[in-house]
Amino acid sequence: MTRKQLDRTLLCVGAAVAFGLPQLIDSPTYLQIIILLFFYAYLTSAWNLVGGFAGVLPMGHAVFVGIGAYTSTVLFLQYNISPWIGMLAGGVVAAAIGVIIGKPTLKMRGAYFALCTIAFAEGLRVMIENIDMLGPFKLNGPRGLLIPLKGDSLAAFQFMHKEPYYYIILIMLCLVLAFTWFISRSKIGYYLGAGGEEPEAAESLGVNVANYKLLAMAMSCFLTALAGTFYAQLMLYFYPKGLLGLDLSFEIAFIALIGGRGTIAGPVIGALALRPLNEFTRIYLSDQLPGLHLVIFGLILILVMLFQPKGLTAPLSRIYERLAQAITTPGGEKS
Amino acid sequence: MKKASTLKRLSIGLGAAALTVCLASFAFAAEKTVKIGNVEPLSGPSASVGIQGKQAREMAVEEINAAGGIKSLGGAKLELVYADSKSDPTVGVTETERLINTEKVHIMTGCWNSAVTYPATQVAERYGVPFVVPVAVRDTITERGFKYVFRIAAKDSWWVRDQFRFLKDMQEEFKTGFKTIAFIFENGDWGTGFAEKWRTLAKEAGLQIVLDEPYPSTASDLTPVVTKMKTANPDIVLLVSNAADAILLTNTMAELKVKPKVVLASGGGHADPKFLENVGKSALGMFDEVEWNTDVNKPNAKEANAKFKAKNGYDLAGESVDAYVATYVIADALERAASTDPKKVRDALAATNLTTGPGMLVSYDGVLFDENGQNKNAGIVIVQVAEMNGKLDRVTVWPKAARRAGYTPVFPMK
Amino acid sequence: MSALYQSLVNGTMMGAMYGLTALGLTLIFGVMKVVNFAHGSLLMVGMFAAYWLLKITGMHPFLALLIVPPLLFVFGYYLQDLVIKPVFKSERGVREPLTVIIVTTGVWYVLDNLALMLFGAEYRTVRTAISGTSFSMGEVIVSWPKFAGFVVSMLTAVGLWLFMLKTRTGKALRATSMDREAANLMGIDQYKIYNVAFGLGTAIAGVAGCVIIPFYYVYPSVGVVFDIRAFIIVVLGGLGSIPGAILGGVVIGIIESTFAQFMTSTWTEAIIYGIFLLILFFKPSGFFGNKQDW
Amino acid sequence: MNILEISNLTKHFGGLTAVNDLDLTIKKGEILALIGPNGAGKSTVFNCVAGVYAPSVGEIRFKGEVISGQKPWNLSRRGLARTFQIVKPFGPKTVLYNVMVGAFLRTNSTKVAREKAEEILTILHLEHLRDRLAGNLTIADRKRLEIAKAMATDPELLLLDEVMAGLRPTEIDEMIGIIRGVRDRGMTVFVIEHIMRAVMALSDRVVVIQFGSKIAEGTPEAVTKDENVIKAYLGGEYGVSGN
Repeated sequence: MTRKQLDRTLLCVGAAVAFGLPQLIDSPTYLQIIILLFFYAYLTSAWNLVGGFAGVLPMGHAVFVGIGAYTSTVLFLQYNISPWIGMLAGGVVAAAIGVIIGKPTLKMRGAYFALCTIAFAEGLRVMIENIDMLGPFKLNGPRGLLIPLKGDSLAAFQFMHKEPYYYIILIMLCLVLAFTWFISRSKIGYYLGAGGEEPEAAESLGVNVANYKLLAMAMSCFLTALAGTFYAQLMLYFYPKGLLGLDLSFEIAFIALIGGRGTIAGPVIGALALRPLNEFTRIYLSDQLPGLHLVIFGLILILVMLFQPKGLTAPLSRIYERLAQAITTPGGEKS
Repeated sequence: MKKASTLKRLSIGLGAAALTVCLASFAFAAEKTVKIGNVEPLSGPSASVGIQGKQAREMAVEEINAAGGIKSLGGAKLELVYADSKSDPTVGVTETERLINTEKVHIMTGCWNSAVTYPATQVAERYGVPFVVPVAVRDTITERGFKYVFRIAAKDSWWVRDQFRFLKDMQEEFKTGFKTIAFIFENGDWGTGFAEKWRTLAKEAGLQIVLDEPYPSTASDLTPVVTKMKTANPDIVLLVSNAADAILLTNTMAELKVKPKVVLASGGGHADPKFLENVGKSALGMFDEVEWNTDVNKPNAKEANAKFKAKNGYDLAGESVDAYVATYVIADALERAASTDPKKVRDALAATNLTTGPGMLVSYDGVLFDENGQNKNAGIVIVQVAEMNGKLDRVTVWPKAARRAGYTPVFPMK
Repeated sequence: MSALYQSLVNGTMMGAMYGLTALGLTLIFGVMKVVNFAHGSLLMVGMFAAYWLLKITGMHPFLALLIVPPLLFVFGYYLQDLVIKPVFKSERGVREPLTVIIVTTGVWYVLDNLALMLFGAEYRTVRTAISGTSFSMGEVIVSWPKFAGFVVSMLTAVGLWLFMLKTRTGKALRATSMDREAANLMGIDQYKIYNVAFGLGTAIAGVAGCVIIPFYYVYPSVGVVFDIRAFIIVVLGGLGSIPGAILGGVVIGIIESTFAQFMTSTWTEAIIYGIFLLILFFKPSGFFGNKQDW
Repeated sequence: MNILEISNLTKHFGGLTAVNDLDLTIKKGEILALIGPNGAGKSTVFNCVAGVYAPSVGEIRFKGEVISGQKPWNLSRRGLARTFQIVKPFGPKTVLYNVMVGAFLRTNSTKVAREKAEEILTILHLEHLRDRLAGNLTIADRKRLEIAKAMATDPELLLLDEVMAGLRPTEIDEMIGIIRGVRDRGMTVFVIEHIMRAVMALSDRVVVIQFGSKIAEGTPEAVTKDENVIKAYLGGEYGVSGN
């Protein structure tokens, strides 16, 4: 077996397992946990376009999840527009806002950019909490929006069982992974990587760094907002403090950093590492000693950063390389 | 309780079939349990209330189990299975699904935050698992035509209605007339919900609204709000506050010597067991609307409170009493259903008419659900903070029938 | 009119204390170029330390100022030495120590939730000798605890400024903040200086804890209340600038207090974020910031 | 034909005049060296040409068109590339990646960019370092990488900013060979250099500036005999850099 064949086989096996999983798991709880895992992996992949490839550290990305959720839900509740269309609308709104906010801030150094995004996210949350009606749109202030139960309906993006949600987010995740894979291998990816590393040098090689960063921001915000609609339809309820708060923003960044910033697999590996940890420590420890699960979460975060500052993807891919070398036929293909 | 569940988990973890068989044979005789899923904020901003609710439920479950469990189920014991919502609806929904599907709880209760309870009850409804909501006051929780959702406490429109009834009654009784009113409320789900209804009721009562002020409940300084209150100089101030901001607001008002004729709070932070300890005499004279008060004239109220205080170091509060009552309501329904089948439990809950027993330490006569699952009887009392025998106390003043014997309210407050 | 004076006075006093909460953050950033996300948690530790000290001994809060900050200094010194330094070392040569930011966030989670485990979630206040007392200046009522907080904040800022200017350690701190490599070459142990900076930043959080506790309350996640505001203040004043932190704090305090007289206080919060973003767009280095830092 | 024409170039920084009324032309296919003592304004001239600074006064024409004040990324598209005195590799990326960034200027295809980059790596004897991280290279290799990145953009004019600094004598010889090779591929080369040996060996023509003004111009041999030049360099640099 050559290396390429091995990679492909593994990818196929992975995909088969992912697509077959709901047949094996009949517990909606575990399915929900996996759905949220995919949801986080998706968000982190979208984040990665800016936070990984373009080399800045956005710490307020939940805002764009919120914009997606609000846009599609308002359109659905007030104008009866299918959330599928609202999803795209939300993506466009988020991309536009991302560009407006990114234009002045993307020039900044990392710490400043991080603080800016936090302030923007918090500012927007506070504003939405103050606004009942935004022009003709009912945002309902701090109470948030509830999507009424419509039963199983593909057009209304609502299902009584978990499987459809599972497949929707799985496909979204696959698409976003393919997209980031494609970007990372294209001119845009190279230009983003160069601009994030040494902007001056990149500019001298013909890269309009600011524009490429804005492009990354627009793509990232667009994709992030799509997940916002998904979230709204999955939960059928959201409110500003929960959706736009810093917890979600921070978790996205953590997953990326623990998985490996700027790598394709990083978001998935990060989500695989953190989400179950997050869920199971909460499930099994929170009734024993409130807070203990978050202490453990924090400690793991510190330990990973101490021993694998580039994230878990780096050591895992080293292990994989070694294994692959042992398995594949030598000389089959130059690796 | 906790030990039992850990042991059980351990046995599963080891996969010791023999042990399971052994336990099962015991279980048949006496160890049958009914699992109650309980989603509460055990960490995060509302953890303090969540933990109080947990303690109250534990006390009720201990009492029920000590008294022989659910007799119609062969003395089955109640077992509480907790999940932490962190006050986050996403987590609340996920945890509700987990408790129902994985922990196989027979009945659900929680979640304190309206924002969490709202979607979590929707989950329970979808799976057809009864959900007893002790407190989460948002009206709409029991206004969606759900079959499996029951609420013990009053909903917020009732709270607001009673606040204005109280104001009217007291003005008549003490022959005063007020003209202006101010609303100060936390800018969350709860506060904004109250304020919306205040506006209409104030208009109906012919009161002029001189200040309508939401504030962020995580504010580090409420002096600006109190300064505004001082400028507006209202006769009546209505408040909705969480724990920390209630303390801050009361202290700041004392500091800036703002003294409206009536200050009426809406429970929550003002009813927190630690509130009086933290504000001292600054709270003297203020009124507070609560589900429950320690001086309520009911059998078991004093005993239960003493027991709770001995254990946890503070008094029972409205929220914890509701949690306590809810546990007794659940036990009562199980007893009558003589089954853990969710449909039967649901029907038994719907037919609840609980008027006696240790759980009924509430101010009202009994728990009786309407067709939406709202407790029709849920009542509210209004207390005044007063100095009794040199100690600050919360004295029930309204409804007049429930007023503590021998106490004359100070109205307007001085 | 009196409401306006009242707001100005109150805003200035609160603002100085906000500045104090931001001072440690700005100091640590100035020297280490790291945004310390655990800063709010350090403030929480300071508040709990002050709380327990005052609660148990019943001493005057001014006296606590002599005890809490040194304790916090030691705590911060070793926190940096044992937890943050190793990450720093592994990130040598990386343009921006973003991993360190994440580590400080981990520290935040650990500290906040350890406090939750140890002390429970409830809100705690302690009535000290000065709690609830006030004096009048014409129509304006001034709260003693806040006035004391204002004075202590100013003294701390001036003290820190003099320390940076006059002492050997202070000079070493400044040298490191200007140019790590050069300072290293001059024989300054970069990591030891980081320890000192972190210790000092934490000690200042301890000072803040002592002045806030007589009129505020403490609970495990109280840091978040001050955290975001401290971030805004340091950016406003210029990351790394001591006078900038105090000025930024006072500006925020006054906006918060006076604007609330014309609109609801929830909107003031939004306005503060708005002003913050405007500053970033038009003068990202803040009042006194160093342009190269952003 | 002149590929670059600088006329009356003046650049102020606050009160300081870094470049004063400078005229300079480079013919196509030429190697021109700009020399001068430290602080003479050489890098400022470079940065004005490369679009980092807009000139205060004066005009810069590239291939006959005015380019003063153009952004760097537009200039490189027109065929002007530069290296940095303090090298700026994309540290955590591979050598190949670094060069591909340059190659992407003329193509949108990753495949074409890779082939182009590999070709240039071969020319610069860097192909064995292809998969190494740029941040881990030696100084000499980093300098070569810097040239490789610039060359990958297919420039007509290459600005080299002290690419010899910090190199050992053998490495300098190698670098001289590389730059000659670059010229032989049809590029015009404009260098700033301190190492006089390299200047003598490389350049067709030398321009000497001091305090921002031109003091001499001509063949390397003529310039070294110029009295003003000797005076300007007196105090060591000429002597030292001769070794």
